[in-house]
Amino acid sequence: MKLLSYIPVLVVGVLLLYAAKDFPEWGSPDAPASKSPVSSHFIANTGVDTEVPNMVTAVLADYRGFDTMFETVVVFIAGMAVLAILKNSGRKKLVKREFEVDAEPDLIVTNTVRLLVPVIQIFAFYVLAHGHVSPGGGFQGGVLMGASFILVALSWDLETALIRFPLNWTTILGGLGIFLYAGIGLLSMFLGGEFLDYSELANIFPVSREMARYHAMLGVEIGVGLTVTAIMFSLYANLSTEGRLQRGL
Amino acid sequence: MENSIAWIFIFPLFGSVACAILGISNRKICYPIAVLSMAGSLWAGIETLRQVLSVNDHTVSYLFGGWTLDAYPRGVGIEFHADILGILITLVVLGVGLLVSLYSKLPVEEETPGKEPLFYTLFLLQVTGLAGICLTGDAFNLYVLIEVAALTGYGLIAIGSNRAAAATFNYLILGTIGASLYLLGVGYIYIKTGTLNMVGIHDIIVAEGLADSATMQVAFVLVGVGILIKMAFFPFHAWLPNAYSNAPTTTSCLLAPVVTKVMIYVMIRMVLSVFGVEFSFESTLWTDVLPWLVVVAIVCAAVMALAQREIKRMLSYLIVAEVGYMVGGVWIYNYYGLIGSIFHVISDACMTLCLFLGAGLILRKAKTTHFDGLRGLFTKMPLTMTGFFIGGFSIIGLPPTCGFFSKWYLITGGMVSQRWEYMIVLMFSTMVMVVLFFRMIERIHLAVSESGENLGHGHGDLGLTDQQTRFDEGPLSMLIPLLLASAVVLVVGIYNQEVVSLIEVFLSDFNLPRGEGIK
Amino acid sequence: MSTPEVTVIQDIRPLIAFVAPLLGVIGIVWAGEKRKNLRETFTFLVASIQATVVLSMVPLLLSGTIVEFHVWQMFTHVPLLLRVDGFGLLFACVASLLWIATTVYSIGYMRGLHEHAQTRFYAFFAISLSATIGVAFSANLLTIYFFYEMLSVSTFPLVTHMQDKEARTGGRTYLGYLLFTSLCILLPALSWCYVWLDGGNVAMDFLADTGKVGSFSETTQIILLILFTFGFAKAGIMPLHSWLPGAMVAPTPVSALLHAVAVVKVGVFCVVRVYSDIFGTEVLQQLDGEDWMIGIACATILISSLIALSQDNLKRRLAFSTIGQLGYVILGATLATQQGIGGSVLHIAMHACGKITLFFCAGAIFVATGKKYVSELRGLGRKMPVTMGAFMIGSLSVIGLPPLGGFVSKWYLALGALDRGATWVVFVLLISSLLNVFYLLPVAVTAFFRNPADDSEPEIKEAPMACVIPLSITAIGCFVLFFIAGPLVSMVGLTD
Amino acid sequence: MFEDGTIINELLIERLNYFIYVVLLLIGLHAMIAKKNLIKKLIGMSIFQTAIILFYVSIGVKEGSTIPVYLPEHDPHGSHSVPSDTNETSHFDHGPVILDSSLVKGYANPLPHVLMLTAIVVGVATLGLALALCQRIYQGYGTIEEDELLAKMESREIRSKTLSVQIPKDQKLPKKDELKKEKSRSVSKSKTLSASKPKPKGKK
Repeated sequence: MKLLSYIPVLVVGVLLLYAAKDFPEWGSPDAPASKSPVSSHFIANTGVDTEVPNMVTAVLADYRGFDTMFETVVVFIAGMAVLAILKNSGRKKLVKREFEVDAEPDLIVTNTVRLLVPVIQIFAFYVLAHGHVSPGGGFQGGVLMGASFILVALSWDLETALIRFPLNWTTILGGLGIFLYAGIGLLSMFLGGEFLDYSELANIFPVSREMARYHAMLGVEIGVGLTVTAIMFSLYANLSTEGRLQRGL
Repeated sequence: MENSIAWIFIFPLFGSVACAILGISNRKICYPIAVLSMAGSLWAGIETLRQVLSVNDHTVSYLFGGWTLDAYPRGVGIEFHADILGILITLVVLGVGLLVSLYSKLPVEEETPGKEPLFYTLFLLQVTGLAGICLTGDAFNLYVLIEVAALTGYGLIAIGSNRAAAATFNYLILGTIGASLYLLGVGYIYIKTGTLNMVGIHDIIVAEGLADSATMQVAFVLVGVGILIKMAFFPFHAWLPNAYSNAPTTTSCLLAPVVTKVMIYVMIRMVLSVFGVEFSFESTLWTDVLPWLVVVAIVCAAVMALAQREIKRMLSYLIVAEVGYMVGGVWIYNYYGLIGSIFHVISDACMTLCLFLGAGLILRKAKTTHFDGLRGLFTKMPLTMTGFFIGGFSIIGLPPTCGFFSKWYLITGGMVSQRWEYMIVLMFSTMVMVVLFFRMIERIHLAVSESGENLGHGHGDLGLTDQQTRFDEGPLSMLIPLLLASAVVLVVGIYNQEVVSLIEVFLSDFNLPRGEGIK
Repeated sequence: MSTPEVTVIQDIRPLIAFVAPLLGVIGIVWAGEKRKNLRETFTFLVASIQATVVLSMVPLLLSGTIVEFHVWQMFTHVPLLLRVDGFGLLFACVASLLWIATTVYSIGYMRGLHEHAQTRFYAFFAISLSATIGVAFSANLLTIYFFYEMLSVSTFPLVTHMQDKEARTGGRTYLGYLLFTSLCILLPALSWCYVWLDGGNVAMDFLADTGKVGSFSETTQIILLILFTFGFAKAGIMPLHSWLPGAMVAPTPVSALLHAVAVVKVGVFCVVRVYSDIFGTEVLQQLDGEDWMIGIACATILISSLIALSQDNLKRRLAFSTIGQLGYVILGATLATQQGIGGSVLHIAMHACGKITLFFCAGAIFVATGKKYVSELRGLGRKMPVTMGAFMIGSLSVIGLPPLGGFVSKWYLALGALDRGATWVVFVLLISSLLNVFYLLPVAVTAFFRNPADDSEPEIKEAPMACVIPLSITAIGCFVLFFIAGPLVSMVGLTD
Repeated sequence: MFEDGTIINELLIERLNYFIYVVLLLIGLHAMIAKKNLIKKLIGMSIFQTAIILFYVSIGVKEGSTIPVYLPEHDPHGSHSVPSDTNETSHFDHGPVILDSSLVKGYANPLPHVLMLTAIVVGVATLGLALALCQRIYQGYGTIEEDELLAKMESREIRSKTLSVQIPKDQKLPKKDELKKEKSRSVSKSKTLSASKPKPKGKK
C-alpha cells in the first residue's frame, strides 16, 4: 500500500518535469505571461483607469473584483461551515482536559497584551486603508485585526474575548462585510453600469469616474476586512474549544 | 433585462447573507428567504436564456466592473460568458435548487435542529457557486467558484452525523487535490498564453498553434484529471458514496443531482470551448484511452451498485455509473455522443433529484432507507412511490422519460463512432439498473424476502399490520417538490426535441464528426 | 399494407382510443376497493368507449381513408404518430372487443375467488390495454417501441399479482426476458436504423419508408432482421419463449390477456410490422438468410406443440400452444408474400378469439372447482356443459377446422407458403395442426366422455354467470369470425 | 527529456524554482495520499497548495523589475514622492498617464500575485474547515488515525445493524422539551462560568 502510493506521486512528478522543459525562460520579460496585453494593460493603465498606485490592489479589488468578492465569500463560508460542523456536536459536558490550567491569567502577559492590542488594531487599520499605495489591503488588515482578538483570547481566555467580540457578532460582521462588498457592486449596477462597475458611483458622489473607482475600492476593502476579522476570530474560537466555546486553550 | 445574468447570483448571495444575519434572531425566516431567492434566481436564469436566444451568435458576454471588450483588452476584467449550454445547465442547477429549497423545510428543522440559518446560508452559497461555474468565462474565477461550491458542500454534508463528518474528510482531501490540480493546470495555461479568459485562451491556442506544446498537453492532463476527480469518475469516486449517503436528506438532494453534472459540464466546456475540438480530440491520447476507462468505470460502478442494500448508497453508485456514461459520451467524439452527453447531464440531474427526493420521503416515513424497510410502502404512500419510480424508470431508460432519450443519443453516438465496447457497457449497466429498480419494486410489491421465504400468508398479505400499510403520505411541502420533479422528468422527455434543438444550435459551432454515409 | 389510393385525414380518434383507458385509471383508483361496483362500471365504461371509438373507424378505413394523429415530435425526424391502417385497426378491434369480454369475465373471476388488490388489478389492466391500442395504431418504429415498453412495465404488477415466491420467479423471468431484449437487442437495431437508414433522415414510417432497408448491405440486413425478430421477445419465438409459461402464475384473466390478446399479440404484431412495412416483401424475398427465419418459425411451431403435449397443467399447456400459434404468425411474416402476411394478421385475430375462450374456460373451471390439471377434469363436461362446450369450440378453432375462424387464417398461410414456393411449409402446417388436435381435443374429450374418478366430490356447478357469459360470447365469436372473414380480408388488403 | 545533460543543468540551475516547486508538490501529494494521520494529511495539503503558490509566483517574476507599485515618478497622485516645498496640488500636476511600453518592463506582473492572494485565502478557508472536521471526527470516534477510524466506523455499523436501528444515533431527532432542557442547561452553565469572570456585562 505504501509503495502503491508512490506511483501516482511519481507519475505526477514526471509529468510536471516533462512540461517544465517547454516553459519560457525564467524571469524573461518576453515570456507570454509577462508580455501579454492583459499584464501590460495592468501595468500601463492602472493609473489612468483607477488612479491607484498599487497595481495589485487595483487588480484585486477592481479589475478582478468579482474574484475577490467570491474570495471573501469563501472566507465567510469557512466560518459558517466550521460553525455548522462544530455547533451542538458531541459531548455537551464540560470535560476538563489534562493540559487545561485553571490558573489566573498571568499578570505580565495580560498587561503586555493590554498595551499591544491597540497598537495592533491601529496597525490593522493602517494596513487596510493604505492598501492603495503600499502592500496591504483588506485581507491583511482583517487578519491583523482578527489576530488582536485572538491575542486577547490567548492571554486571558476565550470567555473574556467573547465578551468583547460575541460569537453572534462574528456572523453578523462577516455577513455585513459581504453585504458591503456586493452592495457596492449592486449600487453601481443600479446606477447604470455592470455589476461592480464602481465608476458609475461618480453619478452620486462628487468625484471623477476614476476617483470613484479609487474610493469604492476602499469601501470594498473595508468589507473584506470586516469579514476576515470576524471569521478569523470565529475560526479560532470554534477550533480552540471544539465548538463548545468554553474557556478555550 | 440587461443585467439578468448578474441577478442569477445576486439573489442567492444576498439571500445567504440575509439568512446568516436575520437567522440569528429568527430561525423561521430562513426558509422563506431561501425559497424566494431561489425563485428570483430562476427567474433571472430564464430571463438570461431568453436574452441568449435573442442574440445572433447565441452568446452573452457580461463584463464585471465595466471592463468592456470595446475599450479594454479581453481578459482584463472577469467575464461571464453565457452560451446556450451554460445557461441550460444553470437553469438545471437553479431549478434543482428551487425544488430542494421548497422541500427542505421539515428535514432541515428535524435533522439539524438549531442550525437552520447556517444550513440555508451554505445552501444558497452552494447554488451561487454552481450557477457561477456554469456561466463564468474566466479560468481562474472558475477555480474560485469551484472552491465556493466545494467548501459549502463540505459544510452541508458534515452538518449531519459524525459518520458524515468522517466521509467529508475524504471528500475534502480528494476535492482539494482535484481543485489544486485544476489550479496548477490553469497556471500551465497561463504560463504559455498569458491570459486567463477562456475565449482568449482558445484564440491564442489556435493563433499560435500551441497544440503540440508539451506544457499545454500537461496542462490539459492536469485540468482534465482535476475535473475528473471532482466529478467522481471511477478510480477517483471513493469520496462520493460515503459522502452522499451519510449526508442529511436535503444536502444529498441538492448535491447529488447537480455537483457531478456541473463538473461534467465544465469538462465539456474545457474540451470544446477552451482547448478546442482539434486540440482535445486529435492531438491528445485521451480519445484512445478514456473510452476504455469509461468501460471499466461503468462496469465497476454498476457492479458495486448491485451489491448495495441501502437506497441512498445504491443511488450514489448509480451516479458514479452515470458519470461514466456522460464522460464516455464526450470522448467517443462525435456529434450524437455529445448531444447525448449534454442531454444526459440535464436528464440525469432531473431523475437523480427525483430519486433522492423520494429517498428522503421514504427515510422520513419508513425510518430507514434499507431495502428491507420497503415492504408495503406503495399502499402507504402511493404518490411518493410513483414519483420515485418515474425517476427509476428514467434511469433505466424507459420511454417517455427523459432518461430514454438521452440514453438513445448516447447509444447512437456509440454506434456512429463504432465504439461497440461502449455500447455493450451501456447495455450492461442498463440491465443492472433494471435489476436494481425491479428488485426494489419487488420488495415493495411482493411478500417474499430476499431468500425466498413467504412473509405473508398468501393472497396479498404482505405480513404487515394495517397500521404499517395504512395510507400515510409525507407532508405536502416534501411531496409537491417530488411530484414536480417527476413531472419535469416526463416533460423533459416529452419535449426533448426543444432541448435537443437548443443543444444542436450550440454544437453547430463546432466541427464534430457525424459519421454519415456508413452502411 | 399500403393500398394505392388512400386519403389521409387528421383525426383525434386514435388518441381518444389510447387515452380513454388512462383516464379510466383515475376513476378506477378513485372509486377504490370500497366502491366495487362503481370501479367496475368505470372499467366497463372505458372499455366500451374504446371499442366504440375503434369500431367507428372501420367504415372510414373500408372506404379507403386512413386516420392519422400527430401527437408530438420525438426526434428530429421521428414524430410520435398514430395512424389507423388495416393491420392496426383489425388488431385494435380484436383487443378492444375482447377487453370488454375480459372485463366482464374478470368481475366474475376476481369476485368469485375473493382476490386481493382488485383496484390495482383493474388499473393496470386498463393501462395495458391503452398501451396495446397504442401499438396497434403506431405509425413508425419508435412509436411502436414506446408503447411496447409501456406494455412491458404495466403488465408486471399483473403478472406478480399473487405476491408470493412463485409470482416473484415468474415476474423476474417475465421482465428479465422482455426488458433485456427490448433494451439490449431492439434498441441498438432501432438506433442503427435511425442513424443510417437512408442517410439518417428517415422517420422509419411504416407507410413511407417501406423497403428503404434495401440500401443496406446484405449482412447488415440480415443482422437487422435477426435483431428485430428476437428483439420483440413478446412474440415468444424460440429460444426466447420461456417467459411465457413462467408468467402463468398470474390470475387467469391476466393470462388470457397476456396469451391471447395484449402481450404476445403485440409481440407478433410488431414483428409482422417490421417484416411487411420496414423491410417490405420485395427486400425480404431477395434476402438469402431469410429462409433461416422460416426455419426458426417452423421449429418453434413444432417444438412448442410437442412440449404442449407433455404438459398436465392446463394453463401451461395452453401457454405452449400459444407459443406454437405465435409461430404461425411469425411464419406468415417470414414467408414475405402478400398472402402470408395477410394470413398472419388474420391469425392474430382468429387465434385471439379462440385462445381467449380456452383461457376463460380454464379460469372458469378453476373458479368453480379449483382444478388446474388436465387429468383432474374427467367427467366435468356433464357438470359444466357450457364451459366445456365453449372449450371444445375454442379448441376446434385453434386447430383450424371450418366453419371456425382459425381455418381462414391457416388457409391464407398455406396459400402464402405456396406462393413463395415453399411447399414443405404446408406440411409443417399440417403436422402441427395434427399435434394441435392431440393436445387440445383430449381435454374436452376427457371432460365429456370419461367418468369422474370418484363421485364423492362435492356438487360442482357452473362458474358464476359473469364468467360463463363472456366465454360463451367469445366461443360464438369464433363462428362469427369465419363468416365475416370477407370484410376482414379486405381490411388487411388481401383482395387487391 | 534527459537525452542531453543540458536540460538537467537548466532545471537545477536556471529553473530551480520550477524544480523545487515540483519537489514540494510531490511531498505534499505523497503526504495526502499515504499518511494515515488526518492532521498529517492536512499538513501535506498545505505543502501541496504552497507549492502551487510558489509556481504561480515564479510565473510573475520578471528580471530587473520592481514590485508592482508605481514608482514616485509614475504615481498618479505622487503619494510616494518626497514632500517638496510646493503646495499639495502640485502632486496632481503630472496626473495619471499611460505608461510607455519600455517602462512596462520595469514592473513585475501583478496578476499572479493577485491570483495567489486568492489561492492563499482559499487554502486557509479549506484548512480551517478541515481542522473543524478533524475535531468533529475526534469527538465522534476518539481517534484521528485513518485505519482506527475505519475500524471503529465498521464496528459501529455492525452494531447498529444487529440492533436493527437503521438511523445513526446522532441523527435521532431530539424532542422539543429535550431541546428546551438543553438550552436552559447551557444558559445556566454560561451563567456559572461568566460569574467567575470579572466583566459579565454585555453577555447575553
